[in-house]
Amino acid sequence: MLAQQLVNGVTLGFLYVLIAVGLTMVYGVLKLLHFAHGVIYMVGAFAAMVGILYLKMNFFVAMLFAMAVAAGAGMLIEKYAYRPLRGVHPITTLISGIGVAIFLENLFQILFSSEPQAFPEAGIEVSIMQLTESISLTNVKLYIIAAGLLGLAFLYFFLKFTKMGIATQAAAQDLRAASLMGVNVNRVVSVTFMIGSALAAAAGVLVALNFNSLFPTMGSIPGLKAFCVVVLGGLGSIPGTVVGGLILGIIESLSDGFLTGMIIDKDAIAFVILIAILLVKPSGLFGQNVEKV
Amino acid sequence: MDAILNPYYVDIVIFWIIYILLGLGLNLITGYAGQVSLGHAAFFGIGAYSSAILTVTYGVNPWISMIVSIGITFVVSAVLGLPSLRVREDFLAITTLGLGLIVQSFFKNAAITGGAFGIDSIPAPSIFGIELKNAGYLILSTVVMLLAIYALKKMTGSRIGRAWRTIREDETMAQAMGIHTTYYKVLAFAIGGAYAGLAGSLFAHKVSFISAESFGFSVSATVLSMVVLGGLGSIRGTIFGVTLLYFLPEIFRIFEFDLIDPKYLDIYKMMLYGLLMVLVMRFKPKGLFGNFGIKRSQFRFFRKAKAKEGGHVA
Amino acid sequence: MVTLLKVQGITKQFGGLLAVDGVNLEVRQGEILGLIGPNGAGKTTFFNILTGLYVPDEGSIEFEGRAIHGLKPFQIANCGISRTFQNIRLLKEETVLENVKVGMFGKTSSGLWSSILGLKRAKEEERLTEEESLRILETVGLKGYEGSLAGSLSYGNQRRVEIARALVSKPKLLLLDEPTAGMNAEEVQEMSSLIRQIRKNGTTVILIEHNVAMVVGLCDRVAVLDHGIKIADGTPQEIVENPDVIEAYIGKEEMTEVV
Amino acid sequence: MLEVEKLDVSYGGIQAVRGLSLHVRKGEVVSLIGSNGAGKTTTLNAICGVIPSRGSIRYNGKEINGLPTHKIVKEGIVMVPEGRRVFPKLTVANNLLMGAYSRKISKSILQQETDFVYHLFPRLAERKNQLAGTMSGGEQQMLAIGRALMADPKLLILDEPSMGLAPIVVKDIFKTIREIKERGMTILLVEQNASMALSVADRCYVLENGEIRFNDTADNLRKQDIVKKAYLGA
Amino acid sequence: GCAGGKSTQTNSGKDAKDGADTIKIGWYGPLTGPTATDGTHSRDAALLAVEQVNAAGGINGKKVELVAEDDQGKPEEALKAVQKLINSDKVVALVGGAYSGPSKTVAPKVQEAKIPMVVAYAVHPDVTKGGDYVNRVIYTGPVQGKAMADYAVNQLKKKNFAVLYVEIDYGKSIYGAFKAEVEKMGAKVVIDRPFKMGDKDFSSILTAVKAANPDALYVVGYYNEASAIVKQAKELGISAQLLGVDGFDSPKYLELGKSNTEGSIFTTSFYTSDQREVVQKFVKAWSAKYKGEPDMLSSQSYDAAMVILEALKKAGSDKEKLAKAISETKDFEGTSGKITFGKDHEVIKPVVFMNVKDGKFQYVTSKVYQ
Ligand SMILES: Nc1ncnc2c1ncn2[C@@H]1O[C@H](COP(=O)(O)OP(=O)(O)OP(=O)(O)O)[C@@H](O)[C@H]1O
Ligand SMILES: Nc1ncnc2c1ncn2[C@@H]1O[C@H](COP(=O)(O)OP(=O)(O)OP(=O)(O)O)[C@@H](O)[C@H]1O
Ligand SMILES: [Mg+2]
Ligand SMILES: [Mg+2]
Repeated sequence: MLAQQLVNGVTLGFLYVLIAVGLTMVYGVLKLLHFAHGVIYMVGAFAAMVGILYLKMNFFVAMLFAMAVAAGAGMLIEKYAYRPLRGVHPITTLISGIGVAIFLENLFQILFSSEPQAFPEAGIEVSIMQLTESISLTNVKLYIIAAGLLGLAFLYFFLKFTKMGIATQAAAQDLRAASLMGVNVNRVVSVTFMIGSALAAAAGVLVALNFNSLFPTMGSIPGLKAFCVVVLGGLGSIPGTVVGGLILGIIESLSDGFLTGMIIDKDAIAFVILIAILLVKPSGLFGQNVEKV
Repeated sequence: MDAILNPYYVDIVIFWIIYILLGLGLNLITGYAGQVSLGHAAFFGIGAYSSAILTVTYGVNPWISMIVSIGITFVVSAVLGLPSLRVREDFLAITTLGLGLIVQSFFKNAAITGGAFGIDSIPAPSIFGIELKNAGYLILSTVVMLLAIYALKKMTGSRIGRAWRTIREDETMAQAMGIHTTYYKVLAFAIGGAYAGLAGSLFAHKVSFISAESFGFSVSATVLSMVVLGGLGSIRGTIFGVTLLYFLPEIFRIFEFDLIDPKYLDIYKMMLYGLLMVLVMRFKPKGLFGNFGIKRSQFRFFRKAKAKEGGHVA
Repeated sequence: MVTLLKVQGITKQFGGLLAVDGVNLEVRQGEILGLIGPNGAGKTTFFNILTGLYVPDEGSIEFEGRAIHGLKPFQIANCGISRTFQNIRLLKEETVLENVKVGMFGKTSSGLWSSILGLKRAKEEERLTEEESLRILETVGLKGYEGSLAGSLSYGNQRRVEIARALVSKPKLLLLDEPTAGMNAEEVQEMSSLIRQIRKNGTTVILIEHNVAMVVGLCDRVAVLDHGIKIADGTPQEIVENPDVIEAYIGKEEMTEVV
Repeated sequence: MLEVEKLDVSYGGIQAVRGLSLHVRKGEVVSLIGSNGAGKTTTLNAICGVIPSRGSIRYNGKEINGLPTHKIVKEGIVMVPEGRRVFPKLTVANNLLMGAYSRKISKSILQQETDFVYHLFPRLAERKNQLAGTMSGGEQQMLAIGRALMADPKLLILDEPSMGLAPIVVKDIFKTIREIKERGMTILLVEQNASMALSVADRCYVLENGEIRFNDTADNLRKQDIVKKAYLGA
Repeated sequence: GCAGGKSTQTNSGKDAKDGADTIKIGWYGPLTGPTATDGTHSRDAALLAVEQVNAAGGINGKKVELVAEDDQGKPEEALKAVQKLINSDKVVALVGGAYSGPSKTVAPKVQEAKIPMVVAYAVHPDVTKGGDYVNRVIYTGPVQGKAMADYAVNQLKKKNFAVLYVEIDYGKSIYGAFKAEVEKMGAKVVIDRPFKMGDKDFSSILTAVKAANPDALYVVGYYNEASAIVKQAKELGISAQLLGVDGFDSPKYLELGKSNTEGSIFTTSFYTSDQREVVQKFVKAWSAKYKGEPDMLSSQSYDAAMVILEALKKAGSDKEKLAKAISETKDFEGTSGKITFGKDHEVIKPVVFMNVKDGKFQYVTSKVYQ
């Protein structure tokens, strides 16, 4: 049973990683308290549903479509809700993001009702894979793990090796200096948002497929968990995101599997872990803390 | 007197006062001391549960339970605040959010809080044997609110207020200026928490039934929005922000709108709510009565500078 | 003269880098001590250690005979050591006066209750703080600026606010980290006389400066750091003639200009 | 090359620069001096489009007032800002890379230019992989200048490059400025160290209270009494 | 206080008398927030009931008007909503369309104001404890728990149960009664785990369940989580018989759980294929007005409103008489069964057992439990 629980934990962990990858871009790198990440994740899932149901796309086209829609949504949110707030206290971004989240969640309730819906048939059948006699896994979960790894690899490459990636970090640290280097700061931030949002959408689609359900408020808890993962790992650290997600997933699985009569439930445990780790390592597992006086 | 006052309107005002108290406490923590908190509902809940447990389980007089629960939240907020304050400042939003979830989860599972069943039949305080209801409770809440506002004004105008503002802007510098930053941060958490505890106590005795659902993240987020909308670091702002966001939904209840499909009325209401938050932030980023400094943030670009008259002689 | 500050074997390492390496230093009551050295020599780090912002890896610091290493920054500040920052750190959105008042924090003591209840003592203290701050602002040449927002001042004037804030508590020891950075020659002279004035009022000063002429003209004694190591310590004249110092810091041609 | 006419800048109602006009010819080193708060930084910021201003700023005949900063940089105007503003959490090497952001150049040229900067400031070469934010003030100043050079500026604007630098480094930096000048780069320099400034500058503007008090060639100014007293410390 | 109670009473008493040509009935429940769907269905059902009565000529010539208020699923909002309904709208009776927390909060106030209320689907035992003005048309949690225990042990011959219950009073109270009953009958619960509404991933809990090797898995919760649980249970290869509660009773359960729901058995009070006339009429009217099929909550709310309307016909709008008439409801043909209120103001009606067969809900059997 322990082995199966670990497998559960790892898959759950990668699910968190997948959701958190996009947030690593916006929150981890740009340091933007982007509370609407969960909403974009939801928008992505619905876009895929619309794509499959109404535009008759196949699953992979729908996935790309969802990523494109989410990228657009992310860009618009950044442009209209966050950009005017640059230079003001970050908390305003937080509030604006909460506002966007409330707005979109309710808009989607009008468009699609607040009821959970099944993810449309898209030719992806869930099949069960028996790893050993007592350990099993589904193919969709494998896709999630693969997508998580892929997203991370992409992010790593972008931040480490592309000029745009480095410019993103520079802009996050000093907008004015970045623009004095010839960086079109607005564009860089926009692109970062688009990538982050597209990744969120990919997560939304896969998770909706995995659980066969999507609904307008589906993003709120995953959004919070993603924050948890990003902070736990240390802002903007890619190994941190993986380790953070896995820690969360495994501990949640094990506590679900072996502990009963807990005074604190699963979602809260994630935060107990988070706070405990931050107390020991205030900048997160892989975060660096540089402040020179 | 109760006959004259429609209990519905009285209740509206009482819950408004409760939100103002919550807002004032949060404004102290976030607006004055600069410690972003997304877990304010936890302290609200601790106040409510303390009052409820003391009166229902231990049969303590409601007046005493109210006072004791302020004390309890003061201490508990300080203790709970401590670990969150040790972490990096930009993580505070997340750790306090977590703190809120942990505390709520405790309410939901612990035996002493009645677990999933909550606590009911919480008595209201009484004077000369008469239970304070509608009007009486209204007067009590109003007096409490005025005292709270007065105390906050005095505190923030003093040297302690100065210490808080310095910490808010630059902790390292504050330390070098001789300010015991941890102490003052914890103090802000404790006092802000006590305000929330007071609000919780008023809430419990008013509603008479409490359960964990009333103290969730959405309350924290709503109060934070109210405070930020009104303007961090401004008492007037808090009152205004609370009033705006609190009465917006209430207006939908008081007046009837024929124009929109009633089926979606409540959803439109929430959309408007969200939109309003975005718009106010966009056009008045410092809040409607904002007084909160531009933080040494990474995103300082076009700073709109305002200088008071009488400066620039050079 | 009485020893005010005694630093022994202070060492601080960042990663593999020894930023301050076994520095011994004695500062006497009432003197102006210059601290010079190439960029990255560890001067600011040394200040950060003195004020408790960094904890030294090794070594001890005694201030007025009392060990202060390991104390928290605010405790050290309240012992009577105040400082300015090389990278200006002001409350940019508050007035100049408010900024200076912050410096008085350790000198006042009224608590929560006396503030809430509006006790006389709290009011009295507040009045005193205000008076003192205005007086100091005049001393540093910022009279008339008290109502301006600190962030709206020019660089040089912001430095003056920093100094005023450090001075207002009448510290026993004042640490100035490049106070004249960004000032022109005339202003440097004003700053020199201001520092002399400060010393006259009984405050001991340690001054980090790159303006060698000013250091020579102002300081009683100069210590030189290089790569975290104290390479020289003596009168200004000895220092500027020390070949190591010339080599590491001043440069041969500049010597002629300075002397 | 650069012509500024009737420049006005105000911060929320307070005018920091009034009707300022100046010009810089190709290949010249022009210096701006003035006491604290005179408006030097403000002027430079206005030229780079960092703060909005009224008046005309022409660069090679083209009006650039109103263009966003990054476009101005693409035109070849590059500034080393006051207070250095290096990217604290990027390594030294990446800071330099950012300097070359708007240029499309091959890896080998990039390497060459980086090596040139390392040659100018060997300290930077030693600290290639250190995060810029942990460097000492002077080291950061070197990095800021190096970073600007990486952008291959046509017009280099320096705001107090010697601030916080050890004398020996100041000397180096002015030597470098002279070197770049000799290579034909145009430089607009704000500097408190007036004697140094006058030693490299061809011409000089003296600013007071947001206005040009007078301007002249460096040689002539050196002889003026007011300048001597106020800026040369004599 | 005495002063408050009295004056309110006279006040509203007077108003009701000169209340012109309409009779107002109040409804409160969640129209926004996480449980908005349920609340909306409940309100729609109450509205349907009122419209049907009006279409049939109203009550003694007077039209009935339903005033609905959102409680956002929060106790304090419910309090305000009910205060408004009572004091501003002067309703003569209330349909409680909210979950337990809000219902529990307002019940004492309603009792105090002496306004009759019929609770549609809140199951917390305390809701009706306050006095004689509050009745409930749904049986409390323990009834369902007992019923399922009886059926599972005696009919299905199951011995080892795994129980997953939602961590709110609904889940806890049903599970509590189930466990007691099962143990009384000599069977046992081998593993139990709480879960939260909104949980999605149950793989770890289910792995533990699988290890305990039960012969039946009783899920006490709503269709959302239930459908996820059946799906993931199948994916983990759990073959135990799935048992459930009325929270399953929604077409969504089938939609989200897909073929994994096949064979699950649950208790409820209402099923659309019930051939009784009331039910068929209700189903028809509902699909005509709102599309789709009504669910259990809609049926409960419809019945709650109908019980009030029926009593209004008999007793008129005097609140005291009305309350009495409601409490005396006997063998009323509701969509959720024949409704009778017991002494404790709780409903007595049969518990219905349903299963899923060929992707559809099917009636199995029904039985009255007390
Ligand atoms: N952000 C701002 N907001 C308001 N006023 C400002 C701002 N920045 C500068 N000022 C004002 O504009 C005037 C010119 O400032 P500027 O920074 O250009 O001076 P400077 O010549 O560069 O001085 P320094 O040598 O000290 O750097 C000053 O009076 C200053 O107070
Ligand atoms: N927090 C830190 N982390 C890593 N390295 C640091 C840190 N603080 C300082 N350093 C390094 O320690 C050395 C000394 O720095 P310090 O700031 O003390 O120099 P300084 O003597 O003040 O130089 P300057 O005259 O240029 O200001 C520098 O090489 C710097 O890079
Ligand atoms: Mg230094
Ligand atoms: Mg300047």
